[in-house]
Amino acid sequence: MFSVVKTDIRQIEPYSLVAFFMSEFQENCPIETITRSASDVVCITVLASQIARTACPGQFVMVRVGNGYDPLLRRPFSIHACDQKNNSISLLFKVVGQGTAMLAALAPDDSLDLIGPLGKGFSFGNTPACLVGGGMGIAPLYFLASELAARESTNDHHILLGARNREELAPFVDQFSGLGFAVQTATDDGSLGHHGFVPDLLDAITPFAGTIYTCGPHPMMENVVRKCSQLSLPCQVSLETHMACGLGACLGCTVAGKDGYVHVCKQGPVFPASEVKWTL
Amino acid sequence: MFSVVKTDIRQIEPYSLVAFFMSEFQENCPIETITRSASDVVCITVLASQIARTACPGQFVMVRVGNGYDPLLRRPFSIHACDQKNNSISLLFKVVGQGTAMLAALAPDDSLDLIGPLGKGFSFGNTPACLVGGGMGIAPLYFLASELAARESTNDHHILLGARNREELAPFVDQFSGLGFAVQTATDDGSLGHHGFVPDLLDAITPFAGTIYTCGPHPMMENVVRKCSQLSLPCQVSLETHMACGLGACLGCTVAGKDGYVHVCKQGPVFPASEVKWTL
Amino acid sequence: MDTVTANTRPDLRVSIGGLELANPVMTASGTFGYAQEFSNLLDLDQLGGIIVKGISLEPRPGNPPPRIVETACGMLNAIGLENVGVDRFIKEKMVWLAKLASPLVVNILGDSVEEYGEIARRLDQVEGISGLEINISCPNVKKGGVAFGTVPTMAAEVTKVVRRVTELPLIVKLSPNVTNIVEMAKAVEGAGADAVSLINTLIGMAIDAKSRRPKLANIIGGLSGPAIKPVALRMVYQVAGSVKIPVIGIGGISCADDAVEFLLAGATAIQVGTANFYEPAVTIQIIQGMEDYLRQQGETSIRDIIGTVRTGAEV
Amino acid sequence: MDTVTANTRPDLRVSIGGLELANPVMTASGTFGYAQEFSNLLDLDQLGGIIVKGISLEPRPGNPPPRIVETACGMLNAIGLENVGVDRFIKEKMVWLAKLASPLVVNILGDSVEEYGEIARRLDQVEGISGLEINISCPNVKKGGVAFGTVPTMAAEVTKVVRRVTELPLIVKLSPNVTNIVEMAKAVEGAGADAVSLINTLIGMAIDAKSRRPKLANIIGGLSGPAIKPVALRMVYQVAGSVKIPVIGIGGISCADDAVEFLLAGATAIQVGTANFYEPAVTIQIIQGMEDYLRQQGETSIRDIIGTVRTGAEV
Ligand SMILES: Cc1cc2nc3c(=O)[nH]c(=O)nc-3n(C[C@H](O)[C@H](O)[C@H](O)COP(=O)(O)OP(=O)(O)OC[C@H]3O[C@@H](n4cnc5c(N)ncnc54)[C@H](O)[C@@H]3O)c2cc1C
Ligand SMILES: Cc1cc2nc3c(=O)[nH]c(=O)nc-3n(C[C@H](O)[C@H](O)[C@H](O)COP(=O)(O)OP(=O)(O)OC[C@H]3O[C@@H](n4cnc5c(N)ncnc54)[C@H](O)[C@@H]3O)c2cc1C
Ligand SMILES: Cc1cc2nc3c(=O)[nH]c(=O)nc-3n(C[C@H](O)[C@H](O)[C@H](O)COP(=O)(O)O)c2cc1C
Ligand SMILES: Cc1cc2nc3c(=O)[nH]c(=O)nc-3n(C[C@H](O)[C@H](O)[C@H](O)COP(=O)(O)O)c2cc1C
Ligand code: FES
Ligand code: FES
Repeated sequence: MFSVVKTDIRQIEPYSLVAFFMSEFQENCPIETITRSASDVVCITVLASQIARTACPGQFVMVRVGNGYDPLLRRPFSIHACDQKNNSISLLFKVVGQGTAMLAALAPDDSLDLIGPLGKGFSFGNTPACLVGGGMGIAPLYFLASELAARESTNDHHILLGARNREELAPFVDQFSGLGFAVQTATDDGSLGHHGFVPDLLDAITPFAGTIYTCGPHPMMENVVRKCSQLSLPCQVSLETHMACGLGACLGCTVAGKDGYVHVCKQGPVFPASEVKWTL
Repeated sequence: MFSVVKTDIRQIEPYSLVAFFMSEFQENCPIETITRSASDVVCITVLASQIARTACPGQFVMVRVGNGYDPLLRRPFSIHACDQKNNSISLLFKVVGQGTAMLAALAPDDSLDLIGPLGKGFSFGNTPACLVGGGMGIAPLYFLASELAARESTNDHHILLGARNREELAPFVDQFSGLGFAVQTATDDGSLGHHGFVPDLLDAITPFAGTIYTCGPHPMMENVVRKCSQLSLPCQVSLETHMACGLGACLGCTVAGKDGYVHVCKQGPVFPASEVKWTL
Repeated sequence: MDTVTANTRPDLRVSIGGLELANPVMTASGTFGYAQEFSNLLDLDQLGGIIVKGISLEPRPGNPPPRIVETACGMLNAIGLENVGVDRFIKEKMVWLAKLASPLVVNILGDSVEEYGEIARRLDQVEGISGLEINISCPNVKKGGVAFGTVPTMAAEVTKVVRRVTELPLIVKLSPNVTNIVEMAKAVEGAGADAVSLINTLIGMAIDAKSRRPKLANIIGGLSGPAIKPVALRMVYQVAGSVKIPVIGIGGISCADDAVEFLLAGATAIQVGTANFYEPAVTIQIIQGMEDYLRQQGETSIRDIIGTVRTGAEV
Repeated sequence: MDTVTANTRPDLRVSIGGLELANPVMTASGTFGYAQEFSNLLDLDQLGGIIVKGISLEPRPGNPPPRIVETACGMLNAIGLENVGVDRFIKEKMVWLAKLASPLVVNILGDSVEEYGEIARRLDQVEGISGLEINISCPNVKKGGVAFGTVPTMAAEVTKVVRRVTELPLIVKLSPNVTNIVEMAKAVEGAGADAVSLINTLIGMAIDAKSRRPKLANIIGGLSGPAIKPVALRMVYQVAGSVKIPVIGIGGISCADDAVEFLLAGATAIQVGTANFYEPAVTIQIIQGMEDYLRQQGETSIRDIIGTVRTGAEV
């Protein structure tokens, strides 16, 4: 679990990577619990023994929505939490469209058809760690934080979380605090913590000599990456794109990399910030 | 309600008919109860005040299934029961495909988007009445039977019902008996009543000098119509076709009439058997 | 650009080759009957325009059943152009239709160039008709059944003949079943069309695996509905960039955002077809949704968004 | 006809111009990567055939993002034919692919007739390649960008050039964006194709109303998925009735009944595209479903149902 990747895997031809590091499963997963918060954020926990056994923080699953052809494509969601003892994983998402609305309407006797674990998750860099999450980008960071908490003292690390307002952010703060972390917060409206953006919080933790892990809206990540490059800090970013297959087959999930295109579903979703082309 | 049509309305140009006899409504109808029997037959009762107020036996509603584009078209269902006191109507249907499966999965806090009442229902002919129903074709006959029971002694009339087996037929028998009718039955497997087809039961009630009302699988109705024409009995049939609009606009719901095509949604679904072209 | 407050009612008026519409939302031919069928379910007078079922010279019985079948996010129809014929249309339908406030456009079809001309001639002076839409998807029986809508010179010929007999605004409705839709649009523009509307249905087929029979008695039929929207939008975009006359977008439009997509692609107005069947008041919802869209975008007039899709690096 | 009991395993074998398939179910080019991507999710050796992503002479980076967008019961893609080029394909992919039991067909594409010929030449003697599929939907840069797939003579020319350099079974994959698909099929048949496959994607477009930008960076893209099935089936039916070479049906196939529809319409085999994305094991389900279908229909061989759609009054 959460293996330390020693070789620079990006030197290896992407398709042979599959055979090396990953094995994905298609599982029909009974829903254990489904909760819906005031701010339209839904958390679904499903029994998924094969996926739970092999998932690493930062990886994702492709979820089939409904049984029909509308919506047609699976939806990608990061693994928010992974409970190997109970063979379950959790997904956390916001209702933003037809697919997420349909998932939000499911009940505990329904089941979810998942493919996963997919993609390349976070790799363990220099400690201490600093996790910088914005909005629903916080979802995958919780799995990462759990792994960190299981390995080392939570005092060493920084957790910086931001959202639009207290209502959205507070549940996350509770979650991370539950793992023993001190959490620093920022909200757009100032209703919780710093009144402003979460990358601002980075200033308060410097000098810092560890690894930054970030996930959130693209402009936020750009800000984080800018600061990291100024401070010469290693930074890992988790990217989002539209995906059709999640398997590296459709070549639809492209983003511009340092040299040429990269495919988020296979070479990512987590990348060293230096591998991605930014408009800084 | 259940008006006696005096003029031969088929002499009137079909489109002006609309303005004369019908006014349809689009209603968003909260589901009051939904029950599902062992044989995949579902009964949904909804609050539909405008439709309930104006519906006649034999008329139907067009039901929107889901909110998406798959399935795209509304599904036609006969009005199975109409409770004017409680402003409710009931639909009774069998799960045969995607649309009916989705409807069967609804719950009492959901609502149905209905357009109705649509089409031309049964017209009151000479008494006594003989209702001949097969399978789900029994659904609209229950509304007709309720109206009959409200007007005249139930002793005068004949109710002949058929289905594949006891499991399918028994609930209907209970319903019609509940109105005070004596019910004669036939099943394909002989598990209830006559071992054979429901039109066979017509032989037992002759001599008969009233009106036959029938709804069921096409071959069954053909059989009924054949017997009626042999006995020179007036017969009203309720037809099914694929429908896109239910409003007389798409011209998709054609069947061959005595002279030229007729449109089931507007000129029917109930026709004097003599107006329809049969391959007897 | 004027600033728009929440109270300002955006201006939805558009003009299609002499046809003045209160808003760009019309109903597509064959999907709205003779309008009366929908009169209990929406306020017809709010519509930008109404296009009635295709009318031929003689009454037509249409195709044998089954005539329609549902497909994934769409439907196939092979109605076979059933209609009462131009004379009965004028006598029986126009009395009622003439009372409507919305402009009425009559869709016409024929098996020969002469038939098109003759129908147009009979409709020309009829009170209450604001324009004609020529359906060129029909086969030309004199030319071996090749559809008028697939050969530019044939489409131009039909347009010219109709143009000669009427001053009414003339919309030519293009078939999408061609290699080069721009060529078709240019041909009818050159022949005097005041506008083009597109797309008519894509030719499709469905088979029932169990019975091994086509699901339509006619074997093939026309595909419509949300399934075809991407093809329609692409063709509207191509045509709007190549002709000077207004373009009317049709194909799978089911909500205000769909309609807006067509306007951004260059359409001056749109027609709603299949969606009328499953949501009879959809046109009214689209008109309302267009107003909301303009407010959100800070625009005062729908005309200011036509053709404004940002395809360059301008952002 | 032999009677079939529930235990008899129906015979699913078909032959496509020298290519012998254990069953008619193949994966469509561009939707199954280089097969390895799916190897954990289904047994590749059960497939009738595998068609890999289109290969060009030089590596291609493909189009800028966004490259895909979902539509009603379908999707648009503008991948831009990203691929590693023929030499790296042979060196890096074929080692693994050559070990598969299922016949492997390589989809090829070029910007000029010469390019097609050169790619075919390089693939001709490669161990493990059972056939070539020529993608003629690409624009011919020398002829001003007109797609090879829309002009019969150009399609024939490409076919002839490839035919000259290889003895491999040759499938030509037709584009649906034409007025007359039969003409295209006949042209490539005459030029030496062993089979035709159809359809490739329909050209479509989508716009984001809010940002007023096309949803694809490339503006237009190819429409695939259940939405296009009726168009594909119609074209397969038309072509199968007009050429003597085998036809491979493609377009929106998502379940066994869909596949059977294409066989009834005259296809000898089928390819599954977009459905692989949302249901990676769909091909295996289709093979199983075809067996069930044959049992239900009392048929012993899949070959006995090809082209048996009942269009007359025969019933
Ligand atoms: C690797 C990965 C991990 C993700 N993890 C999470 C997560 O943990 N929690 C969460 O809430 N969301 C996550 N997302 C985003 C999530 O996939 C989309 O919110 C979801 O697909 C929207 O589906 P919909 O049908 O509700 O919305 P649609 O109606 O399809 O679209 C609504 C909006 O969502 C955007 N969207 C649609 N599909 C995608 C997609 N595949 N990727 C990104 N945006 C999309 C659309 O552009 C549109 O703006 C992740 C995306 C990726 C690529
Ligand atoms: C006027 C009218 C009244 C009806 N009343 C009832 C009723 O009271 N109870 C009841 O159980 N059924 C009734 N039906 C039939 C009912 O409409 C279909 O069973 C239903 O539409 C099937 O939808 P589906 O999505 O589940 O099936 P699909 O997956 O669409 O198809 C499954 C099967 O149903 C058939 N079917 C689909 N649509 C229709 C349609 N519009 N009309 C007829 N058959 C269709 C298909 O051919 C197929 O064989 C009525 C039909 C009509 C025209
Ligand atoms: C049942 C039906 C009947 C139609 N009849 C006609 C017609 O008579 N004349 C015509 O030009 N188009 C006709 N059409 C095509 C529509 O006007 C429209 O061009 C097409 O359906 C695409 O739009 P949509 O996807 O919104 O339905 C018909 C379409 C349907 C579905
Ligand atoms: C993402 C994607 C990439 C494709 N790439 C190719 C390709 O490289 N070569 C080709 O001939 N067809 C390509 N196609 C077309 C498919 O092979 C197929 O013809 C089309 O998608 C229709 O089938 P479907 O509806 O089952 O997807 C591609 C399709 C998709 C969706
Ligand atoms: S989503 Fe298909 S290749 Fe990444
Ligand atoms: S269902 Fe549309 S006319 Fe009857």
